[in-house]
Parts: sequence; structure tokens; C-alpha cells
Amino acid sequence: MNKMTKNTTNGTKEVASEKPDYIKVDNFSFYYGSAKVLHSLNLDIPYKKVTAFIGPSGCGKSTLLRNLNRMNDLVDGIKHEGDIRVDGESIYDPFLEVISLRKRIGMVFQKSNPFPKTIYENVVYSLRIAGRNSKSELDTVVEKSLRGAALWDEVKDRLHESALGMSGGQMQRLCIARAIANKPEILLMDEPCSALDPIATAKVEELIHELKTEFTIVIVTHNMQQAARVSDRTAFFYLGKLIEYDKTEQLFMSPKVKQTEDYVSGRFG
Amino acid sequence: MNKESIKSDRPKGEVAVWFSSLGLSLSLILIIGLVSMIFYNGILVFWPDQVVMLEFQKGKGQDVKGSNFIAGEITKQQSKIIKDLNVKLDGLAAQEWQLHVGNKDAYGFSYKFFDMQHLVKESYPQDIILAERNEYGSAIFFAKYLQLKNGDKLNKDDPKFETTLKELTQECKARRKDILQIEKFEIGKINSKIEDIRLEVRALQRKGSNPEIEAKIHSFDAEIKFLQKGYEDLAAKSRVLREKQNENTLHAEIVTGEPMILPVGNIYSFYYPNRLSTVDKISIFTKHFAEFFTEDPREANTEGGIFPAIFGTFVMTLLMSLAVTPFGVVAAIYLREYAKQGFLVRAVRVAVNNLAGVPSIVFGIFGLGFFVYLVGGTLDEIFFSLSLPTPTFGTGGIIWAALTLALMTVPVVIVATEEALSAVSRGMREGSLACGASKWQTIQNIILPASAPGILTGLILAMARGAGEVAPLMLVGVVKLAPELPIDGVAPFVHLERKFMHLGFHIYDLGFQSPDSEAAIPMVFATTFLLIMLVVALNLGAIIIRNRLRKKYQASTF
Amino acid sequence: MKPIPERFRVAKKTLLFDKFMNNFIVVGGLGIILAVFGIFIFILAEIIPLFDKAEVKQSTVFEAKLPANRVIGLGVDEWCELPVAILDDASLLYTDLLGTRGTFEKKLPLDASDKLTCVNYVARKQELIVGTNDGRVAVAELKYATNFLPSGQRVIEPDVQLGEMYPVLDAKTAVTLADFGGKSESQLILAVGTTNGKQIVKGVTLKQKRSLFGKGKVEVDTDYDFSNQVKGTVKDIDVSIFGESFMLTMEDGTLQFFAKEGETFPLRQIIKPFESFADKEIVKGEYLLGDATFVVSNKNGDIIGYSSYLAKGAKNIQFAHTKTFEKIPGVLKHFTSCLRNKAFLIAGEKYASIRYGTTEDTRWEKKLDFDIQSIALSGKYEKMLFMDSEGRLHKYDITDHHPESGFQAFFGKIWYEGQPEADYIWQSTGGTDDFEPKLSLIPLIIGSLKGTFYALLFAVPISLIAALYTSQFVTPDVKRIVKPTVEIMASLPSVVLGFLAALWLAPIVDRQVPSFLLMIIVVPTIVLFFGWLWQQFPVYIRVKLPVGMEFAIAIPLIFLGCYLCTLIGPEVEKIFFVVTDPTTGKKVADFRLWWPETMGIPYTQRNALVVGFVMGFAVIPIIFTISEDAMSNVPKSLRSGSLALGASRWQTAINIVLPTAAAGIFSAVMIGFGRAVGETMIVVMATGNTAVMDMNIFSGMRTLSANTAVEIPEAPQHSTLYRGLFLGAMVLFLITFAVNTIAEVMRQKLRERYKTVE
Amino acid sequence: MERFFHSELDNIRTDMIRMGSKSVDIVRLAIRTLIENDTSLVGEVIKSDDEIDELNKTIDAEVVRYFTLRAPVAKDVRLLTVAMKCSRELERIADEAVSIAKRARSMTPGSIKDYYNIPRTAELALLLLNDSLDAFTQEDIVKAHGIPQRDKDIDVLHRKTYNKLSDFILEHKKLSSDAIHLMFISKSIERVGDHATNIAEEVVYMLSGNDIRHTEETKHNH
Repeated sequence: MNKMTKNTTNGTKEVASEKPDYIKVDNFSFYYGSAKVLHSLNLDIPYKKVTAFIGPSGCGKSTLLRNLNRMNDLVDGIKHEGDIRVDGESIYDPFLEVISLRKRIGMVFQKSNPFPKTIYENVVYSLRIAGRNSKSELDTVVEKSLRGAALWDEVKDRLHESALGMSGGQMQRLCIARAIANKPEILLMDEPCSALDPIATAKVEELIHELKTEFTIVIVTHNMQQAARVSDRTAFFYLGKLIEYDKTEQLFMSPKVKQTEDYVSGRFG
Repeated sequence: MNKESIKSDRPKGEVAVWFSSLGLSLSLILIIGLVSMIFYNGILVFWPDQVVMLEFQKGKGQDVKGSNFIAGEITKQQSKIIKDLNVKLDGLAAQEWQLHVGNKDAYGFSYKFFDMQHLVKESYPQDIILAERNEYGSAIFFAKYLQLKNGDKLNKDDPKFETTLKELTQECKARRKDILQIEKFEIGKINSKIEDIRLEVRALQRKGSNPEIEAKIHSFDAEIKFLQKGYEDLAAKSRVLREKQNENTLHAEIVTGEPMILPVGNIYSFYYPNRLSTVDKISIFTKHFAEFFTEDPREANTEGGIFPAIFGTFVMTLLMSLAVTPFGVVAAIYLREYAKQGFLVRAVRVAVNNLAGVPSIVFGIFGLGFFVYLVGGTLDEIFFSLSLPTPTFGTGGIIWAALTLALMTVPVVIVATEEALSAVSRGMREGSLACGASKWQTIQNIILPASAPGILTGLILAMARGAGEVAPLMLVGVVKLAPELPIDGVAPFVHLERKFMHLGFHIYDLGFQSPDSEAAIPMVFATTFLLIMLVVALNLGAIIIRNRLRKKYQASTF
Repeated sequence: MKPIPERFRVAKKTLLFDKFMNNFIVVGGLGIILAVFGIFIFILAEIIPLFDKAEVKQSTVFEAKLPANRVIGLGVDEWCELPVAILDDASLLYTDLLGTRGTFEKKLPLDASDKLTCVNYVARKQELIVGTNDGRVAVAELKYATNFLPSGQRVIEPDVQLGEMYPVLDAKTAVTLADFGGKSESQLILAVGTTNGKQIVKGVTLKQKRSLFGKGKVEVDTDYDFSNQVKGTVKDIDVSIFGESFMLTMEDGTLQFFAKEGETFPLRQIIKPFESFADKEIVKGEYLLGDATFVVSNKNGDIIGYSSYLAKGAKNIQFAHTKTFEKIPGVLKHFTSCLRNKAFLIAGEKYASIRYGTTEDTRWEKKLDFDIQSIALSGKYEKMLFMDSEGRLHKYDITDHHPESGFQAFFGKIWYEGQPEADYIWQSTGGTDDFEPKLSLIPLIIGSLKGTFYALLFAVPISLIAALYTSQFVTPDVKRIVKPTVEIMASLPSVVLGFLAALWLAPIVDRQVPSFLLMIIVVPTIVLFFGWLWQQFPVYIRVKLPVGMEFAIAIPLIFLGCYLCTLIGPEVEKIFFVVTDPTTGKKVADFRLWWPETMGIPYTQRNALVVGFVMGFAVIPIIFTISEDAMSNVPKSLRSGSLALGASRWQTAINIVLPTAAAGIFSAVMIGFGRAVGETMIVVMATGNTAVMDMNIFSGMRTLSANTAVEIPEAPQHSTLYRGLFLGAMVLFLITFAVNTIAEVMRQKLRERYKTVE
Repeated sequence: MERFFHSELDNIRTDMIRMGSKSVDIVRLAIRTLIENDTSLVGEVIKSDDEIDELNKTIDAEVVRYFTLRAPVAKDVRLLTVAMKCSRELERIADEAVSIAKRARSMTPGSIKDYYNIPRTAELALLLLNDSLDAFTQEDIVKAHGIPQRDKDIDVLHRKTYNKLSDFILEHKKLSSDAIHLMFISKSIERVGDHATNIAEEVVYMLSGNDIRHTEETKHNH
């Protein structure tokens, strides 16, 4: 691990973000059919920081995350109010192509979902569908992404084998490599470690820690320790409402709201 | 412990378990027995049997044409069912044998049961010959001499007799091919040209009558005359060839003592059934087998091969698959990926599922009414009005058969495809979308490849069902004897409007419509054997793919 | 807006293609699904016309200025272009409805000396029978000749041929009523006159002599005097079209039926049609096409029909009241039967109606706004003509493609002509033009259900116990082989099974019916006995048989049982099934003869037993697979729970697994039912395809599906039969669809149930 | 596997070492104030004490933060608890040093020539403290184990000094207040030894997980 990151990690010496409101969730409400699942959320997510969403199941944290790249568009009967802006542009802009938005905002899912293709093809998928087929470009991207996902050394000799033969942690990191292949600006992670063993989890967390030098990362997690470990900001959701949003340290050491305190100290429910 | 409790130690209902095992055993016996029976009988058809000669007591009701001798291949040996209370028989006397006696022209039948009660002698003469003929099925006889066209006689004991006969039959075989070439293809070509001109003339006539048109019509006269001349030339040529076929004759005697004169051109092949070694038998068996696959049927389908039926089945199934795959897949993609999942889609899904259980005959009658009469009739009116009232598409044809079966099997493909699509995990879809793929790119690059084996399974099952189905085909274009194949060398090469032959219908037709059903049975068994092999192979393929698939899915989930 | 970096841009091509594919799939998918359900719509569209009534439109009114009060009858040509009005002096007034010929007269070439006392026009036969005052009768055929002008235009010309005058009554008696019927070999002229206040009924038969040069001369064969046989006063006479019988309508309201027997015409039957009605007088009576049904009406407008039939065991045909038609308002004045089917046109003062004989259906009725003086129905059943009191001709177009159909025709019990009783009968085609199609679908439905019943009778027990055994007692290794093997059964084409059933199994079963019946009892008994015996062995022997391998032992046991049965069968037959062979008179042991003799129902070689067995064979794998799945999917926890409480594996299977999987088993049986009901080839091949209404296991049947396959090639497009077969297909469609839907719903319920248990 | 936040533990350790060396310095400075009678050093001592207090707070905060965010276990927990406790000990040592320096400043210069065993005690105590901190830094469990025994020597010397100073007070009543100062200084030095011993015991705990406090082996004989 290089020394540079070591120094920046010290939470107490946090470097202020260039853009503290890079992603701006502005009075955002969301409905599944008639059920309101998000209630007027306001939230600023800083640039090149890790922001964690925590909260009990069904609190809306995943819903919010999946709204950031409009993954929820797939679901029937959805409706939203308010706005979400990324770098000042609304993601609901009717002139904005959602595909373009998703290219800009990569996503990693709870369950690793490598395609039943080779490792190589998995990584270059987003380039292929964009019609970028130059071999040399793809090769570069593969190496870069896999290195970025700390997977290069493990798989460089079997790039053309099926991705389904990898271990769970490797698969998840492959998914991360796939997500960063097109160099998105934002990386969404929906409980990326919930299906992984501790070692794999640790590896992914390390990766997140490194990736934040390049990407703005939003992570949903059930694991509070994880949120505490990897994030700079933490937002606590409960029943579709944002209860508290603060610097991670602040939120964990001395939360301002009792619900948060109860939740982080395990006295919840 | 007392005795009671020991007794009750035995688990309750074990006898019932034995009883329930009956169902499985019976099912297994039925399926395995049936398949092996068909296999045995189907293979046996090609095996050259010995020819037995039987002598009966005279005047006991076994005489054929006044003779108490008969010869033939034994096809069945069974004990008689004696209904009369006073008769008791045993041993050979209690049996009756069915013989394939051949010589249908002489006897009037080719299969007959003989009561063995009055048997005097059973023998296997070495000299007896079995010849497969062009007409009247095979002949079983003792040769006497060969009358050659130069007037020479070749006695049966002459060492050159067998080889000469063989050479001559070979010669005739080649000539037969020439005749076929002339009569079927060359004359056919001329006929189709004449037909074209006739249609053109009719088109002109329909325009009305003015001198210009009259002149045009007359201009065709010369052409027609030329063509007719060509026709006559060819006909004369084939007549000469046909005459040549009968130049040499084989003089023989059948077991009843009646003389028989066989033009060599009538003999397909011959052999001495009682002189055959095992190697000979195998070679004859192989020859029969190959003929079965490659030759056209003869003698109202009871002899020869079933090539047109194999080919028809193949082409029909292929066309059906071509139609059913895109339709089924598109419908399934719509249902699974596009339609709003709600009560309606659920209902549609149930309905589609149930459609797979709707009897095939319903699809058949629909195909007849819709495809043949409505669509075909309309096509005829628009494009082929000249040849009306002779229908072109407005009658059963391979395209309508394929489409009807496609409609019938489309639920199978839809259900299988939907299942395969739904087996592709949501994560895979989202993963692709999150990479910035469009919906179609996701379907094309991720979902379809992942569900391809499932779709393939469905398609194979559909093909198996389509290949084995007969009832709807009977309404929409299958025939017992199609003069022309649906694909041939005459432009436009693929003739979708043509009627065709089909293995399944061949079975039905041979078994039920042929004038001599006993003579047809061997052929039916052979055809059945082939059809079953085809269908079972397809199904096994589907099962294997399905199992592979299951394993693969299991491996990828953790 | 900030420019989007290159790598985030989406190619226009991608977007366009995506949009295209999305639309394509939505449109295509919807289209395909709609098309698939279009089958239903199409079939429905084909059958709806069956239930249409006749559509009648007035086309023209022609000022023919006919002498209405002198017209005794109206005749028409096939196309209703040149109707003829027959006047009371036998002169014919033709009216050209299309051309320019207007009304012109044509006289019969009669001698001037002939004084006509009777002019009778019989539309049904297109014959004009005239009688003279000196007791002679002549027959004129009012035919039409169709010529084509060079331009291709059709011109109808009258073609009237007057036959010879035959003396029927004596020379002093004037003919008051006369009729004629028959063809070359047997022809009958019947005439009625009055001498000295006594009514005389006489007839002559004519015979066409054969000669070497075609048809010979027609000569009088025999004279008959019926005067003494006739009871009462004759009001009207109708000689049947074949000349072999005639019907007298009497003043006293009876019908008297005479029919030829050898050389005589004895009185066969006196019918009192309106005996139980308020008015007993017959005002009109006439035959329908085919002359097997005689329709009469009384003053109250009641209309009933009598049909002839041959009672069982009787030698002579007789008439019975078979039809009752809807009453008309007022008195029936005019009656004309159709020349094409059993329809007839009736008219009162202003009221006119078309009825259909077979189904008693009123195809059309209307109160017209003129007085009807005469009526005619064109030969093609396309036009009809009314003459009003002003001598005008009113022409109507009839559109009635399927007069013989209707709900009653397909599902009702109908007393058809020639049948001894009302019945459900399917007989779509006959040898003659006047054949009455019998289109009841009921025997076909019964046939379908019969086949299905026997198939399920065989398949359900076997497949269910096989499924129970496979799912509960067999080891997974064995199951992996056994299950696909049984599933392969499902893929055997039905044509193969049909062929085996008909040409292989049926003869075998036929030879040894008792043996096969015995197997049903003997085989299970042997297996059960062995099972019981096995239980008596000590444990250390019993454990030698691996669990779930009972079926392997049962296989030889089954063979043993079958072999035993073939040995015992003939002996059993000799003891129990002995009858006298009717052909030889000897006592023989033959079940095939015994069954019809004892039970009174027929035995055929290709019977429900064989079909049931083979169709069962086709159904077994379906029921097996689905019910096996249902039983295997019973949550493990339930089974383990039961086993842990000390229940044996059988008790667990019966008490836990079966009830839990009941819905799945039910659905399996339903799907099996659906398959069997629609099975075509097996039935076509392995049954005699005779439509029957019984459940006799030793006779064949005709099912809806087989019927469709067999008859549709013979059915002209859009004919009643064609549409009737579509109706049959629709019934089949609905049955299977309903059954499958029930099954599917049950299956889904089961799935939910398992979910809650887990 | 080394995690990115493990470096935060190193920070704490470094802070501890820094604090330790500062404590050694402050004690030495205080003793020098006494021995060299250089009251000018008192100010320096007090300033150093403030720094040590600050370090104490920092370490506490860091430890708490680490506990909250990093969910430490095992060795890390021991390090953190030990760091927290030891920083407290060091802070006390610094307090003792301040007390020594202040008492030295209050004494009349030259009134009592003989400081008896105090220099020696101070030397031993400083040595002890140094070794304890070395044991922490070098993770030397053997060294740490030896320290409680050595503390007993300091105690003995202190008692001797104490007795002598008692006698001295009886003899020189005028100088009694200076003598009492000396007595307290000696006591403070002895306390430094005790704190150093405590640190050593914590180091043993940190390295081995065994708590050797209040066992026969380490029982202080007072």
C-alpha cells in the first residue's frame, strides 16, 4: 500500500472536498405505485469521497442509490418528486439520455453478476456496446481496470476463461473492474460485500478506499462497521426519511439524533 | 416383548409399497417393450429370411391354385386359438404359420396363414430364388432357363446363369434410371413449358380480343408445336428403352407348378435365400437398409424406400422451425421483458400454456380454414388467377403444413423461452444496464446468449412434436405419394406450395389406406422405427441439453 | 450544459436501433400473441353463421298483371328469372323478370276436345297434372332450358313437355283430383273423381319398357281401384316422388297412407294428426323433399310433421308424429317445399314464413303488406316469389346458407326421417340428394368422453401409483434414469401408437379377450401376494433388497402374471363364455360371440378396450410427470416430520404426501384428460369410427377429433358440414382449454401452498 | 493483510513513544532543578507538562476514534487500551515531575547539603521509566517482566531516605520544611518508579495478554 493514501486516511485530517455538493439530492420523494418510499430527502454528496448509506432493511437507502443512475426506471409504476442533480445537471432532464447517465454513473450490485462470458469480455463490455472495438484500446482498458480492481495479478493468465469460474470475491471485484472500465465519474455500490466472506470483503473495502482518489463513491451497506471503515460521510435512513447525515466519525461517535445513536449502538428496534 | 409387538415392528404398508411399484414397473415394461418391439420388427424387415417349402395333405383347405405345395418366408408362427370345445391339438398341429409367399400376380395374395395340422413335409430347397420385382412385389420361384435376346437359352445349371442374370439386372437398372430421367425430368420440363405458354395465352385472352392479341396468341403456336415435337421424340426414346427392358426373359416355375415368365427388366434384384451365408445376409441387409433410405417408394408404397417421406418430414420440420423460432422468441421476449407484469400478462401466460394442450386437430382445422382457404385462396386470386380454378396455394402445401405446425408448437417455444429468459438473473440484466447498455443491447448481448440453451431445448421439443404429428397435416397438405419433392433442381428450387410426404402420415396411409395391409406391415414397422428413432433422438437431445443447463445454472449460483 | 465527455456519449445508431427493436418486439410480440388467440376468433367466425337465421330481402315488385283469381300455382326456374303462373285452364303465363319478353302465354299442346276438369301443379316435382272430364290424366313437366347467347348472357326458355293422356278413371267420370309420381321403372298416376255421388279413387302404374335403343315407351302396367279401400272422402292426394306410395288427405281430418307391396297398394296406416288439437281438420298437407316427411296444417294454424320410418323388426314403413312447428297466425293457405333441402315456404293471408323440416326451426317469418295469392321457392333456395291479389309478382332474395343448422341440429335430440325414435345422431353425408344430414355433436362428444374415460381408467391408477412410488420410495440414482425413460413415452408420435393399436394390439387382444381381462386381476394379485410373502421373511433377508428396488422384482412378476393369463385365458373362456355359433350351430367358446349374445351390445375388434389401453399409454407419462413433480416437491420438512413421529414410509406417503400434493395430482389428471380428449390419430386408427352413444367397452366410438380428421377433407368450404366441423373443433378447444386452465390454476395454488409451508 | 486504517495504530504508537520520551525528559529536568538548584528550569518543566497533557488528550481521542470506527480486536484492542492507560501513567509521571520541580524551587538553596539517596533513587527511577518505555517501543516482554522487581530497590532507597530525613527533621527543626520537601520529592520519585512499573505491567499485558498486576510476583511491598 502506498504511503500517499496512508496519510490522507487519517480521518481527523480530512481534506475538504473540491465540490461538497457534487451530487445534490433536492427535496426528493419517491413512490412505488401508491406507496411513498422516500420522503423529501435533502442530501449533498461530496466529490471524490465515499458516502455510505446505512439503515435498517426497507429504509429506502437502496432505492435512493438505484435512483441515482435511474436503475429504478425498470420497475413498473414508479413516480418521483423533487430532483437529483449531478454536478449541477438534473438526472431527470428529459433531454438527458438515461444510457448516457448510466455510462457516467457506474454501479456494482449486491450479488456479483458477471456475464457468462470471458473475464476479458466482461471488462470490456461497456466499451463493446459503445462500439469501441479497437484491440489495443481494449487491452489497455482491461489491464487498467483489472489493476484498478486489484485483480490483475490474480487473473492476468486466464483473461479468456469464463468469468463464472472465479471465486465470489474475485467475481465482485471483476464487477467493479467492469464498472470502472469506462471510467465513470461516480460509482454506486449496492451492498457490494453482503455475499462475500470477510477476506473478500476486506479486499473490496481496500479497493473502495483506493478508488476514492478517482471516483465519487456512494455505497449502501448493512454493515455499520463497513460504513465506518470505508466512508467519509454517512447517511442514516429510517422509514424512507433521512434521519442524520454527517461526517462518518461524527455520526458514529456522537450522533445528534437518538434514533441514529440507537441504531449505531445496536439498541434499535 | 410379546408376539404382537414383534409383529407390529414390521413397518405398516410395505405390501402397499409393493403394489405401488407395479405402476412404475408396468410403465417401464410398456415403454421399453414397445420401443424394442418396434426396433426388432423394424430391423427385421431388412433381413433376408430363409424360404421354406411346405407340403400339405391334399384337399384339406390349404391348397393354393390346386397345389398342395407352397413356399415363402415365415412371418408369423402362432398357436391357433381353438374355439371349438371338442377339438384338442398340440405340437405343430396346434400352430398356424403366416408365410410371405410373394407371387402376388399368380396367387392373388402375398401373405397367408397356413394351418400346420395338415403339414406333410417342410423343406428348404437350395435352388429357390427370391426376386424383387418392379411390380406385384417379390417373386419366389425355381428358375428354369434364361431366354436371351439373341435366341440363346441359358440353363439354370449353367455356371454362367447366375452371373449373367446379375449382369442383366444391373444393365436394366441403369436403363431404368435413364427412363426415369427422360420420363420424369425431361418430359416434365417440356410439360411445364407448355403449361407456362398456356397460362400466358389465357392471360392474353382475358385481356379481351383484338387482332393484336390474336396475333400474339398465334405466335405461340409454333413454339408449342416445337415443344410437342420434343415431347414426342422423348416419348419415343423412352418407349424404345422400355422395350429393351423386356428383351431378355427368365423362365421359371413357381412351387405350385405353374410356369412363370419374368422379363429381366422387371427384376430389381434376386438371391437364393437358402444358400446365403451370414456375410451374404448382412450384405443384403445393408443393401435393403440403404435402399430404404434413398429410394422412392414402389407398389403403392409397400416396397422400395421412403426417401421422399424422410425428405418431406425434414423440409417440413425445418420450415416449421424457421417459422416458430422467431415468433416464439419474440413473443416470449415481449411477455417477459416488455409487457407490464400484471394480471393480464399472467392470464395470457396461462392461456399460452394451455394452448399447448389444445388438440392438434384443432390447429389442423384452423390451418385448413385460415391458411389454405383464406390466405392461400387470396394468394391464388392475386398472383395465380390464371391457373384458377386449379389452386396453387389454395390447397394443402408444405408451407401451410409448416405454418400450421408452427402455430401449434409456438406455445411450446414461448413457454420454454420464457422459462429460459426468467432463469437469467435480474442481476445480469441490471449489470448490463448499469454498464450503459440499452435495453435491446442487454437482450441481445446478455439475455439471449444466456437463455439460448433453454430456447434450443424448447425448439427441439417443438420439432419433436412437429415431426411426430400427423392429424393436422392430413388437413393441410400431406399426401400418400407426392410426385415431386418440395425442393428440387427446377427453378425456383423451393416449391412451398407443393404437397409432400411425411413419415407419420406414411405410417397411417400404409397401415390403413393401402389395399393390402398385410403386405404393408413390414414397411410400416420400418417407417415407424425410423420415426421413433428420430423423435426419441430429438427428445433425448432436449433432455440432455436441459440437464446440462441445470448443472450450469447450479454451478453459477453460490 | 456542459459538454458530455466522449466516453459517456451514446451513439445515435444505438439509440435508433434500440428504439426500433423495442417497438418491433412490442408490436411483434403482441401481434403474435393476438395471432395465436386469433385461432379462437377465426374458428368462432367460422361457426357463427351456423346460428344465423335466414336473411330475406325484397328485390323487385313486378307489375305482371296476372289474373290473380285464376292462378292455381306458381312455378319458377332455378334462378327465378322466368316464373310461370299456372291458370285454372292449364295455360301457362310466363313472366320475364329480367329481360324484355314481358308476360307471355304458353299453352299445353292439348287436343281441343280435352275438357280439363282438374289442373294440379306440384311444385315439388315441377309437374303439372291435368285431368279431363272423361277420366284421363296427363302429366306435363314444366322444365326450363338454359341457353347462352353469343355474348355469354343467359337466357331461360320454358321447356314444357306434355306426356301422354292415360285413362285412369272410366270415361264417364270427370277427374277432380290427380297426381303423379315416380321414375322410369315404377310410376303411378292417381286420380279421384265422382260418379253417382260416390267418390272413386283409381290409379294406374306405368312402366317404361326397356329397349336396346335407350329408353323405351312408357306403357300402362296395371290398373288399381282404391275406392273400396279408402275410408271417407278424399280431399287431396299426394303421390310420393318415387311412385311407390301415396298419401290421401281426408275430409274427416285423417291421413291415409298407401304403399306398394308387390303388385298391390294396400292401406298401411290411418293417421289422425290433429286428434289432440282443438281443430282436427286438415287444411293443407304436403311432402317435404325426399317424401319421407308429410307436413299438415289445420285451421288454427298448427303445423305438424309426420315422418316415415321402419320400426325395429317391422317389415313396412310407417309414419309417426315427429315434428311440431311453430303455429302460424291464421290459416295456412300456401305451402311449397324446397327442392334442395328440407325447408318449406308457407303462407297464410299475409303471413309468410320459411320453416326447416329437420330442426322444426323457423328460418324466417314476416307479415307482408299484400294479400298472398300464390307462392314459389326457387330451386336453389335463393329466391322466392309471391303473387298478390293484383297479379303483381314480389320477388325476395333469401340468404340462408345453413338452413339445416342451429342449436337444435347440433345439440338437440331430433327424430330424423327413417329413425324409429328421436335420437342424437351424427351422419353427415348420404347417398342421395334428398338425404337429411344428421349433425348432432352429442354422440361425438360422448365418443370423446368414452375414449377418454377408458384411457384414464387405465392410465390414472398406473401413472399415479408409479408417480407415488417414484417420488417416495425410489432412490435418486434410479429416479434419474427412470423418469426420463417414462417421459420418452410422451414423445412417441400418436400415429405410431395408433398403428400399433390397430394392426398389432387389436388382433392380439381379439384372439384372447379373456386372457386380457384376467390380467387386470391376476397381475396385481401376484405382485401383492409376493409383497406379502416378502414381508414374512425375516429382516436379515429383507434387507438384502435395496430400498426402492421393488419395481425391479415386480417386472418379472408381471411377465409371469401375463404368461399365466395367456395359459388360463382359453380355459376360462371354455368354462364361462360358451355360446352357440349362429353360423355353424356348434357350441363354441368365444368371448367375441358371447358378449353380444349375452349383453345385447355389439363386439368389435377395434374397441374401446384397445383404444383405452393405447391412449392410456399416451397419457401415462403426462400424468406421471406432473404428479411426480407435485409429490416430489412436497417440502422435505413435512415428510421428515412424519417419519420422525414413527410413521412408516407408506403411511407418510398416504397421509402426508398425497393430501399435500392433491391439487397437483388433480391438475395432472386434468391435463391427461385434456390430452386424451383431443387425441386424434390413435382414435382414427384404432376405432371403427362409428358414432355411438353407449359406453360399451367392446365397441368403438367416433370422437370429435377423429370426426374432424375424417370428415373435413370431404366437406366443401363454408358448407354446413364444414362449419359444423369447426363447431366440433371449437367444442374440443373449449373443453381442453377449460380443463387445462383449471389444471393450471390448481397448480399455481399448489405452488403457493408449498411456499407457505417452507 | 494490512488494512489502510492500520496506519492509524502506528500513529497512536508514535504518539505514545513521543509522550514517553517527553516524560523521561521532564523527570530528568525536574531532578536537575533539585540537584543543580536551577529554579529557572521549573518553567520549562511546566511547559513540558502541558505538552504531555495535550498528548495524553490526543492519544485518548485517537484511541476512542479507532474504537468507534475500526472495530479493533485482539492485539489492536490491547494496544489501544494500553496506550490509553499508559498515556495516563505518563501524564501522572509528568505531574510528579512538576511537583518535584516546584518543591525544589520552594526549598532554600543550600540549606540541606545531603540529599541522601535521592539522586540515586531518581537515577534508578529514570532508568526504570526508560526501560518500561523501551519495552513498549521494542515490544520487549522480557525487559518488561523484569521491571516490577527493580521497583522494589527504589522503594527501599526511598524508605531509607525517608528515615534519614525523619531523623534530620528531629535534629534540625529549622530546616524541617526543606526536609519535608525533600521527603515529598523522594516520594514523587518513588511514584515515578511505580508508574513506570505500571507501564511495564501494561506492556506485558499488551504483548502477552496476561494481566500481571497485583500478583505475587509484582506485589509492591508497601
